[in-house]
Amino acid sequence: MSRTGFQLPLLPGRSPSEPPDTQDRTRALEAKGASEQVGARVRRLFGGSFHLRHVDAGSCNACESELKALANPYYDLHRLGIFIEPSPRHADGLIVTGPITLPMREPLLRTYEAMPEPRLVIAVGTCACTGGIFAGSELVAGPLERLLPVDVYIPGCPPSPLTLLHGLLLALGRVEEARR
Amino acid sequence: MTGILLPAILGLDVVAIAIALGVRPPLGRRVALGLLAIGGILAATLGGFVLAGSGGPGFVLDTGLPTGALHVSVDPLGALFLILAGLLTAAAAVYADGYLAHTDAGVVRAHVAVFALLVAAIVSVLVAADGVAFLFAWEVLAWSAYLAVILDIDDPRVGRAAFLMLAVSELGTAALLAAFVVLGANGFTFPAMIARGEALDEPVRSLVFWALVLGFGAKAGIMPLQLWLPEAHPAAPSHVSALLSAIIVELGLYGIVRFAFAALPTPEIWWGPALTALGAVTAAVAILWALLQNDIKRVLAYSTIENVGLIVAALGLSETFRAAGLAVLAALALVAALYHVSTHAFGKGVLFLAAGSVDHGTGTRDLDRLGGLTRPMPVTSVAMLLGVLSVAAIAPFAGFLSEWMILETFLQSPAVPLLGSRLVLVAAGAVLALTAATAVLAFARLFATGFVGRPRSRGAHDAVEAPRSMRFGMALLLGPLLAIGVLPALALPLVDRAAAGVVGPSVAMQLIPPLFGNAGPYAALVAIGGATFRGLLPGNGLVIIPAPGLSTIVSPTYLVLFEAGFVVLTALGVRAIRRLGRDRRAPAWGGGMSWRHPAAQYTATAYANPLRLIFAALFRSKALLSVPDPAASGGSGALEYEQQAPPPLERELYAPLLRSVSWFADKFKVLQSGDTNAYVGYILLVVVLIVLLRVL
Amino acid sequence: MLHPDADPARVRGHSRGGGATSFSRIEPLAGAIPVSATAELELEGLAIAEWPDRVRRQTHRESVMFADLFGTADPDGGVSLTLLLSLPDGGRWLALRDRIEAESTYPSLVAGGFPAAEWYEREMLGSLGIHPVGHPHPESLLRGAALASADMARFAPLPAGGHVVDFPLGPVRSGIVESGHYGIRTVGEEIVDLRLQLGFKHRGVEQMLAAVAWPLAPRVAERISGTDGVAHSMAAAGALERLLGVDVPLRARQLRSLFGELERLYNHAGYQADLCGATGLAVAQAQFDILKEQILRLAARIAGHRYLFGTIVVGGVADDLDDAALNDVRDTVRPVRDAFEALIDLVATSSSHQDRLQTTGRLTLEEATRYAVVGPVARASGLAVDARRDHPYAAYDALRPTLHVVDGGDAAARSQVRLEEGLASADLVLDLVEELRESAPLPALPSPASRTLPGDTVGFGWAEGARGTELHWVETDRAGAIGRYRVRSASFACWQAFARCVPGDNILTDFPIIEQSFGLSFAGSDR
Amino acid sequence: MQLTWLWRGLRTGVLTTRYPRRPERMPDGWRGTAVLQRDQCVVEGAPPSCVTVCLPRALSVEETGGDRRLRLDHAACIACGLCVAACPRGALSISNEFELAASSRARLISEHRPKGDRAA
Repeated sequence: MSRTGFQLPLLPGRSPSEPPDTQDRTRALEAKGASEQVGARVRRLFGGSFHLRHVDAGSCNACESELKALANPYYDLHRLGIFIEPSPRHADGLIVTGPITLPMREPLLRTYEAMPEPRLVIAVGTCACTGGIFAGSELVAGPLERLLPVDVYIPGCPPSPLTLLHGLLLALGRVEEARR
Repeated sequence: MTGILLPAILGLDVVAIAIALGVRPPLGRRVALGLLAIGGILAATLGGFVLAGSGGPGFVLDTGLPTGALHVSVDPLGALFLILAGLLTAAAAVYADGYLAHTDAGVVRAHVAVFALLVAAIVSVLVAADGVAFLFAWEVLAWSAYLAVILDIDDPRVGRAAFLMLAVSELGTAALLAAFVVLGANGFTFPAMIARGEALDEPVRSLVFWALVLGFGAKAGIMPLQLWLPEAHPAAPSHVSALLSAIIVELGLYGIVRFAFAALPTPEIWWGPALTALGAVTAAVAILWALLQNDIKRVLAYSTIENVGLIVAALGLSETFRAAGLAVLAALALVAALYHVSTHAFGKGVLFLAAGSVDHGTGTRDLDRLGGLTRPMPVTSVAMLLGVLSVAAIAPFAGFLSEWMILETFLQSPAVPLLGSRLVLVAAGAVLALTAATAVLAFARLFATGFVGRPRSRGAHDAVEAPRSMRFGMALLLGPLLAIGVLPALALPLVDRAAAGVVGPSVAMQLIPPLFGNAGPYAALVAIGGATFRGLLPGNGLVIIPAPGLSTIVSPTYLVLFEAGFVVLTALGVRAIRRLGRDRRAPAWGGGMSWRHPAAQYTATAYANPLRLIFAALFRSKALLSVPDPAASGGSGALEYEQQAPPPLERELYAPLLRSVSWFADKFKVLQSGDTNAYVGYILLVVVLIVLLRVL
Repeated sequence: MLHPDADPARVRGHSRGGGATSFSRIEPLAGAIPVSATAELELEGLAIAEWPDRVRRQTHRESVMFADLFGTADPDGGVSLTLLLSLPDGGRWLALRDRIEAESTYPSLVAGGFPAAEWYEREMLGSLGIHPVGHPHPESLLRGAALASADMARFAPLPAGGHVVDFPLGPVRSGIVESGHYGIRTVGEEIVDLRLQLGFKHRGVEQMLAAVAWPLAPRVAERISGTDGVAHSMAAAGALERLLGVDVPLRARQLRSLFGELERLYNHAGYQADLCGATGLAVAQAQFDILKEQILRLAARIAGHRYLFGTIVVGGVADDLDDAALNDVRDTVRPVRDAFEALIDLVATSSSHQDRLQTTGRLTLEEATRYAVVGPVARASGLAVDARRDHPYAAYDALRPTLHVVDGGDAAARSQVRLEEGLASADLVLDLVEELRESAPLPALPSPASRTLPGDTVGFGWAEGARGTELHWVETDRAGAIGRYRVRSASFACWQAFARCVPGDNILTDFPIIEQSFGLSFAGSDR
Repeated sequence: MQLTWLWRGLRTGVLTTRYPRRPERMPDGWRGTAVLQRDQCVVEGAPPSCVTVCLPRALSVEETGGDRRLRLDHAACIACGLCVAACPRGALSISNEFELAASSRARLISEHRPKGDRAA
C-alpha cells in the first residue's frame, strides 16, 4: 500500500502554527482550575448517569454522524448511562463540534450559560480541539478552548465512535488517559 | 322585620330611578347607585332571613284587574335567588360607579335609570306570587334588559344583538302565556296553578311542561334558543353583562323549577331524560365554541350557556328520579343544580366585572391582543384568576364542588328502573364529563393568553388598573365566591332549604354527615372537622358525602388546608435546596438565541387550533391565510390569518328557518289582498270551523 | 452547442481587464471523460439581459436545468457573473458569462425566467454587493461574519401580528443535529409560514480551497460536508483534472465509483434510520443504523477512514484495492444488500411509519423544476435528473445506473426513492467489485501534484452524492493560482425548495419528518 | 407488523461492544493519528515538507536545547497521512490507536524532551 505523496509549499500568507490569542487563552486556563473541581463533583454527584447536550458550531457533519452512531446497537451509549439531552437545562456536559464559526459563537455561549453547574465541556473532533484545517481563519472564533474551559479533548477528523466512547468515559473518570 | 324589607327594597329601587333621572351626575349617579347597592344588600338580607326560617313577607295588591289581585311573597326558593341577585346587584352597582365615570352625562342618567329598573324587575320576578304578577315582572325584565343593552348605541351590531335578545324573549313569553292560560284556569295564584297542574291530563300536561321549558329556556339560552346570548351579553356594559349572565339567565332556570317542576308534580317518564339530553348537548356545544372565541366576554357568554346546559341536565336528572319515585335522589339532583346556580352566579359575576376592567384598562377584549396584565392590573388579575378557577371547577374553588355534585348524582342513575332513561343519563354523564374537561382548557386558555406572559399590543402594554370602585365591586363578590366554595357546609343547608318542598324532602343531613356520625374510613377526619369548627359554623361539619350510601366523600375545607400545607412545604423545600447550592439565574432557553418578542408567545387562537382542527366538521370552520409578498415589506410583512367559525346552529337551523319564513310570507301575501270581501270570507270560514269543532 | 457550427474544441476568448486572454477550452480527457460531458462556455459579448432569450432560442427550453449562478470578483473591481446550465439530453453543460461593475445592478435572472436563481442572487448580493433588479426578495442571504455581526433583532421572530405565533427553532436544536435556524409561524398545529436562516456554519471553505495548495483541494473539499466527502473530493479532483488536462486511468475511475457508491449506500441507510427515528420506528432505526455502521467499518478497513476521506486525489485515487480488500467489500456489501432489501418490504408495510410520511411535505414536480432541485429530492418529485446518467463521470459511462423516479413528491416518495437507490448502490458496488477483479492494476503514473496550474483557465467537476449533484468550479488567474473556487452543493440547491414546501398542509409534528425526509446537510449548504 | 419488527430486532442478536470492560481495536489500516519518532529527526534549515503539507498545521518545528525538533499536536492531527509520505526518514507513521482523548491539551502534544521525562 503506497500513498501518493506531495511536497508542497503552502501559499504565502499562511504561516504555520500561530500562537492562540494569549489573553483568551489565559482566561480559559483560569477557568479551567474551577472546572476541574467541577468535573470531580460531576463524577461524584452523577455517578453512572451523565447527560449531554450537543452543539454543532460549524462542523462538516461527520462528527455529528459519528455522535449519532454512538446510539446504534454497536456502541449503545445508553448502556453506559450516558444520554443526549434535548435541553441544556438538564445537561451535565456540553459536547461541541466544529471550529466555532462566528455566528455560532453567541449561541454556543448561551447554551453553556443555560446549563446548570457543575458542567463539563467536551471538545469533539479536531476542529473543536484546535480549529483543525480552519485554524487561524478569520471566519472562525475557535478553537473551543478560547471561549470555554475545556475538560476533555477528543481529537480525530472525525473521531471514531470508540474514540468518542473513550473521551466520554474519560470525562467520567472511568478510563485511563492516552499515554504518549 | 321581613315585612318592612320588601317594600323598602322596591322603594329604594324606585327612588334610585328618580334620582338617576332627576339629579345630575356624578352626584345623581353616585347616590342612585349607592341606593341600588343598599337595596341589593337588603334583598340579600331578606333572602337570608327567609332561608334561616323566618316567615316570608306577603302582600296582596288589589289592582281591580279582571285577572284578580296581585300576590307578592318570598318563599325559600325565591329567597335563595334573592340572596344571589342582591349580592350581585350590590357589587355591580358599586362597580358601575367607576365604570360609568367617564361616560357622557346624558347617557349615564339613562344608564343608571335603566339599570335600576332592571334591578327592580329582577326583584319583582322573584317576589311575584301569582302568574299575572310574575308575567308582568317578566316582561318588564325583558324590556329593561333590552334597554340596558342598547344604551351603548355606538355600534349597530349591539342594536341587532339586543333586538335578537328581545325577539327570543318575546317568543318565550308567548309560550309562557299559553302555558299560564292553561294552568291559570282556576285562578293565577301559585296554589291554584299547582292544583290545576296536578289535574291536567296527557297530552296537555306534556304540552304545558314543554311550553314552560321553551318559555324559560329562551331566557336561559338552552339550545336551540342560545343564538342571541353570545351576541347580547358581550354587547352590554360589563355590570349589566354580569347581571345578565349571572342572574337573568338563571331566572329562566328559576322559572323552570318554580312552574314546570312545582306545578307539574307527577312528571312523565320521558321528560327528565329529554331535558338532560338537551342540557348535555347545550353544554358540550357551548364549551367547544367558548374555546374558539377570542373576545373575553364571548368566552364568558358561551361558558354561561355551558353552565346553563349543565344545570338543565341536572334538573332533567331530578325529574327523571322524581318520575321513578326516587324522591331523595331527585332532591339531591335539585340541590346540586341550585348549588351550581349559586356558584356560577358568583363566579360569572366576578368574571364579567373583571372582563369589564380589562376592557376599561386596555381598550380591548381580544385575547390575542392582551397578555402581561398581572403586573399592571393585579386586583383584576386576581379576581379573574379566582373566577376562572371557580368556573373551570378547579378544587377547592366554588364551581368544583357543585360540578362534582352534579357528576356524582349522575353516577346514581343506575337507580332508575327504565333502561332507556339509564342509557340517556349515562351518555349525558359522559358528555358532561368531557364538557368539564374542555371548560378547564377554555379557561386555562383565557387566563394564560390574556393575563400572563408579555403584552401583545400597545393597549395591553399601557394597561392601567381599574379605579377603586370597580376593584371594590369585584372584591365584593370574591368573598361569597370563596366562602361557598371553601365552606360548603355553610352554604349547602341554605340551598337545601330552597330546594326542599319543590320536588322532595330535605337532604341536608344526607349531604353533611352529623357530627360523629358514621363516615366510614374517614370517620376520624369527619370528627376532627366537626370538632374544630363546632360552634363556629351552622352546619355539622366540613365533609360532604354527595349521595346516601356512597363512600365517596369530599371536603373542600380540608382540601384548602392540605393545599395550603403543600404550598408551604414546597416553599420551605425550595428554600432548603437553595441553601444547599449556589443560585444562578440564566435567561430562558431559546435555542441558543434570545427570544423576548411577544409574538413568540402562544396566542389564544393557536391554543385552541388543534381542537378546532379535530372538530372541524362540527365547527364548519374556515381559516383564511394570506402571506404578504415579502418584497413589499422587505421580507418582514405581517401575516394575515383569520378564522371563521359561525355560531352553532346559525347555518344549520336559523338560516333555513329565516328563508322558509320569508318564503311562507311571500306565499301568504296573496291572502292579504286588501279586499274587504275577502276578509269577511276569512272570518266566516273561521266561524264555521269553530262551530264544526264544537259540534264534533 | 450555442453555435452548432463552432468547433467544440475551441471557445472564444473573454476580455478580462484589458488584453484579450484566452480561456482554454476544457479539454476532453482522452479515454477518460466522454467529450459530451465537458462544459461549453459562451464567454464573450452576451449581456446578462440577453441570456434568457438566448437560452430559450438555442436550446430545447424544457430540457435545460439551472445548475449554478455565481459571481467572481475580478482584481480590477469588476464582477464576472457565470450562469451554469445543465442540458441533460445531450449530456452537456452550458456556461454563460458576463462582466459587470462591482456594486452595480443587473437584470435579475429570477425575473428573467430562472426562478431557481433566487437564493443564488441573494447570496451574491450579500457577498459581492451586486443588486439583481426585479428580484422578488432582494435581501442578502446572510452567512458567516455578516450573520454574526447582524443585529440579533433580525433573528428575533418578526411580529406576526394577530393570531399567528412565531415559533423560533434553533440554531441550537434538540438532539444531535446541525445548526440552523427555522422561523416557523404557526397558529397552533398548522404551519403557515417558514423562514429559513442558514449560514450559521459558514466557515469559508471556498476561500480556503482557493488559498490552499491545489493538490490538497480534495482534502479540504471532503470537509465541506463530511457525509458527502467522496462526492465533493471527486468533484474537486474532477475540476482540477480537467483544468490540468490529466487523464484518469480506468481502474482509478472504477475505484472512485466504488467509493462513491459506498458513500451513497451508507448515507441512504443512515437516512432511513433517521427517518424511522422521526416516526418512532425504533427497531427499524436500529436495523438501518447497523447497516450504515457495517459500511463505515468496511470503509475503515479498506480505505483507512470511516468516511472515505483521503481516498480521492487529483489524478486518481490514493490507494489501490487488492483482491483481499475487494473480497472484503463483496462479503460485507452482499449481506447488507440482502438486509436492505428485506427492510424495504418491512418499511413499506409499516403503517405507523407510512401514515406519517404520506402527503407530508409535498413538493410538486412543478416546484421541483422551478427551484431546480437535485438528487433524490428531485427524483421523488418526478424530476429525472442524475449526474451519473446525465453527465457520466468516473466509471458511470460504462455502468449506466438506473434512475429511480417517483411521482409523489411527499416524504414517502423521498423515502422510497432512497430505499431503491440504496439497493441499487449496493448492486453497483457488487458489479464494480467484479469489474475491478478483471481490470488492470493501477499503473504507476507520475503524480500531477508537482505541476503548476495553467493560467486563466477554468476547470469544472461534478459528482452525484447521496444528496444530489455537487458542482465544483475552479478558475485560475494569470499566474496560475486559483482565483476563484466555487462550490454549489446539492443541499444548497434543495434548501430553497424545502422552505417552500413546509407551510400549507403540514402541522408542527410533521416538521421533523419533512426535515429528515429531505435529508439535507447544513454544512454543505453553508460551506 | 410490529411483531415482525420485534422478531427482526431479536434475531439480530447482540452486536454491542463491551468496551471499556473488554479492549477494542480498530482495523489495521485505519488512520487514527500520526505518530512521531522524535529521536529520528533533527530539523535543519527550512521547515521540512512534512510540516508544509500538513493542512491543520499539527506539525511544527521548535527549538529545545539548541536542537530544532519536530512537535506534533495530536489534537490538530486529522490523520490524513500526507506527512508520512512526505517524510524521507521514517520518523512519522500512522497508528490505529483510538484511545486518543485527553483531559488537557498538553497531553496531546508530542515534543522532544530529554529521555526519561514522560510526565505530561
